[in-house]
Amino acid sequence: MIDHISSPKHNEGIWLWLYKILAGLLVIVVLGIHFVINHAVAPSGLLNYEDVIRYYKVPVIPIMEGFFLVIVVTHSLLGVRGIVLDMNPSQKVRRAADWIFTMFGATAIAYGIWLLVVLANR
Amino acid sequence: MSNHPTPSNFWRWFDPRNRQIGYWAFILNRITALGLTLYLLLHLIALSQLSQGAAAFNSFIAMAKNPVFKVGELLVIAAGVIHGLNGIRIALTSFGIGTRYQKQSFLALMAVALLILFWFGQIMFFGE
Amino acid sequence: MNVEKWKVTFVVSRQKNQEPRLYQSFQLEIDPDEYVLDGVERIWAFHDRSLTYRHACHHSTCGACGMLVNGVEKLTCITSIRSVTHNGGTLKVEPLRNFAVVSDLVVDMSNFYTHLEAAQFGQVASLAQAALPHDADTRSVTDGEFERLVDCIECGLCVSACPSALTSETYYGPAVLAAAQQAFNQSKNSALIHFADQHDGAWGCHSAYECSAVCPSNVDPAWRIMDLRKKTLAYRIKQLFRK
Amino acid sequence: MPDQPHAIIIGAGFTGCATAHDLTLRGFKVTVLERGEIASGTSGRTHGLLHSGARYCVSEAEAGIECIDENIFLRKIAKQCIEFNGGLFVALNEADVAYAPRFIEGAHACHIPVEELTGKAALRLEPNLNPKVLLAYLVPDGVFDPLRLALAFAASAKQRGAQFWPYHQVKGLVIDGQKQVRGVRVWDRTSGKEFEVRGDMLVNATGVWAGEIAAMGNTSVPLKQTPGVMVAFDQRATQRVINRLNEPGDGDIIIPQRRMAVIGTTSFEATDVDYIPVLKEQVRQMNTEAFELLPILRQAHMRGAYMSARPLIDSSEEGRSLSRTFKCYDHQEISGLGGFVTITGGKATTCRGMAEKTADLVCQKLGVRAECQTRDVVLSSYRDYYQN
Repeated sequence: MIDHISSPKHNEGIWLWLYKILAGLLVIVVLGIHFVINHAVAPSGLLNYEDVIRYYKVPVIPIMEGFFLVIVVTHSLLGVRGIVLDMNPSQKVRRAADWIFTMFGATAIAYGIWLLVVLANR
Repeated sequence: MSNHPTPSNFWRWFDPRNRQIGYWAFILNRITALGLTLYLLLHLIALSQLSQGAAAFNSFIAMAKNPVFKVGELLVIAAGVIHGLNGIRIALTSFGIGTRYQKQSFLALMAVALLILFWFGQIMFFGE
Repeated sequence: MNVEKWKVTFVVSRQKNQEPRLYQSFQLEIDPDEYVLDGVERIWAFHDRSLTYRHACHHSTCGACGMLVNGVEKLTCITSIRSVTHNGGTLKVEPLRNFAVVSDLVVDMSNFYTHLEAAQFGQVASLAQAALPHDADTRSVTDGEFERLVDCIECGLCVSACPSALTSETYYGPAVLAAAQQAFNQSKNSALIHFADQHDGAWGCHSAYECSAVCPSNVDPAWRIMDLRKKTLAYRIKQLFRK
Repeated sequence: MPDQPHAIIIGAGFTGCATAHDLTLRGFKVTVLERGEIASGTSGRTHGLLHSGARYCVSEAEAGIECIDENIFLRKIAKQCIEFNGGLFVALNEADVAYAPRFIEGAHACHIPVEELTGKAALRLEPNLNPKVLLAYLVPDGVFDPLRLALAFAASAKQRGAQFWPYHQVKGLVIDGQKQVRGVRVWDRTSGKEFEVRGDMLVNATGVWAGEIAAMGNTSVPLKQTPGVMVAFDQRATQRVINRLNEPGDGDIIIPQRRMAVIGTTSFEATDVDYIPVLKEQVRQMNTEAFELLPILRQAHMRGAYMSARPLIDSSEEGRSLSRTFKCYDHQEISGLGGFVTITGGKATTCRGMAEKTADLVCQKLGVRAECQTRDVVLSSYRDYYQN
């Protein structure tokens, strides 16, 4: 007998999956807004330092970019985690991978937000 | 190559031989997912130039204007558009919407993706 | 009566005692309206008695004879030779993928059957429950209450074609998830939601739709997996508000 | 005699699997040797009709009674793989109607419950019938999945310790100086190895191949190998089994199975039954007969055609009129060879009864006292066969 039938592995339940799908859809929405604003606020396309700094002076922009950062990073890491889960890793490998993904995601988000704060205050 | 399921078979995810449209969609989705994740990483690193002031960032942008970078950029846009449009399809079919028309919807969305890419290519290479 | 005969080279995967796979060719003169399984059986009967393959009903009700024919999953008992090769052509026969090979074309499906059993899937159901909602083929022929054997013949073609099943032996695979969907429709047993609600279950599917493409029996496993997702979501949301 | 007698069964068709189930219930150690997969011979290739017995009630009351008795047992113990929607015997012309009185009489004699219907009433039940239908009888026919029925018996036997060795072909018998069978020589087709299996009793349940095994012990079985063709169409045109109300003939039975309709069958004699090609002429003739019953099948798509060889007990008559009943042979009586019995003939529907008679004979020969229990023991899930 295979024991994983009697004890389901709760390595990806419905909520994480649903989050991944919704985050993906939100990425598309925010990316769309990003492009529109990008062209409205900074017609030249944010291709020099001064434009970027001016862009971040609009209060809603750092908030939107921060939100975008969070959903993009989590969506992509959950996706890569899904690929790792497809390889049927052992419990040990899975925990290690989860730890790496969490640390990586947290670092990326913290770093991104720090960058946003720095830019918004210039 | 093993006949029974094993992680080392992963390369066969990307083997489209004898498979149909839905499988092509799966392969494209997985490749673009991995590509975009890699890009996200590079993008975050590149943006650190912003924190180092005007000179650093502007010189980086100048470098990014050479054609090699532009092609790379177009690839990223392609990956984003394909992954995004196909993502909409997967999200909808996952909730049972249009599941029976997954082939048609994939082909239609990829046609849209091509149009969008032409538009981007036009702007990026001939726009200015 | 004149029977058309084709010269066809059957290239058959041979594998004994877990040794590496070899391909052996057999030249057959055969009526193209015979089925691929008939060709394999001819090889056993007239050329090589050591060839092993699974088969039973020869009319697509038992699901034993699934193989790869020219790289594509086929139920060989209903795949005519005419439909997969030409006169003077070759025909490659291999065991299903994503199962361990026992011998030649025979694969070990015990894991698959264990999962099907765990999905509490019965082979006999009422006409309405045996049919797909978007395919009313066998219903409404007559009035009254009838039962029939369900569409899934447990042949494993869908598992062979599934990319998620390539790398994970614990992934339930399309047939089992489709079975859970049907069992849930019948019993509304919430244990089946727990069964589906994990990466080895409904979330391990990556929507490649190959299962439905190769299914010889109108099960449409991909549609059923998506339906199972919807049902799981509905159940979990209801649970949230119940507490 | 050891504490637990060991029976070796050759053949994992219906009879072999059911006999394994019966003998394990009686406390035997059982080893089943099968040269192919479970039910890969005649058993797998039946059309899957769970006979009510009405087909044979006129020509052969004995077979009719066996069928109705076993029909009721199987519905109880093998419900998991049976569509039980009943069947109809349909009269399309005056000759068919003239057959009706004999049919009724036979059915009563075999205590098969039948219900008479007018043509109109029959059409209301099954609108796809030929509108010319004059008269019909409802009978308790059913349909089973062939492989799964065999597997269910095998699974039950396996759960009680029986060993199943598929892809193991018997190459010869091991016979001692007292003309007593002690075991068999087996060729494992998955590994190429040959070895011996020893037991207290050898049961030859190879059906249409029973003569080949018997010949290995220089003994024989009176058997005729009579194949017939079957065709599956991709439309479930009726819910009930449709039979022609007349003498058994070609294409006179149409069985709904899953989403198909399976037409059976023809009858001829063959000598080599390892490979029997489908004869197109027979298919055409049989289809013509069947389309009479269900004209709608003319538009249906042919899904598959296949041959299956019945093992019929030879009373030196022509194919169709051979006995549909089964026989259990003690080779001690035929040729003085001990420790060896053969079971053959019969129908899929009667496999449990065949197993009972065989196990009775095995017990009697070995002096084992044990009652048959298979009438009431519900079979294990067929999927359990694949669990180790």
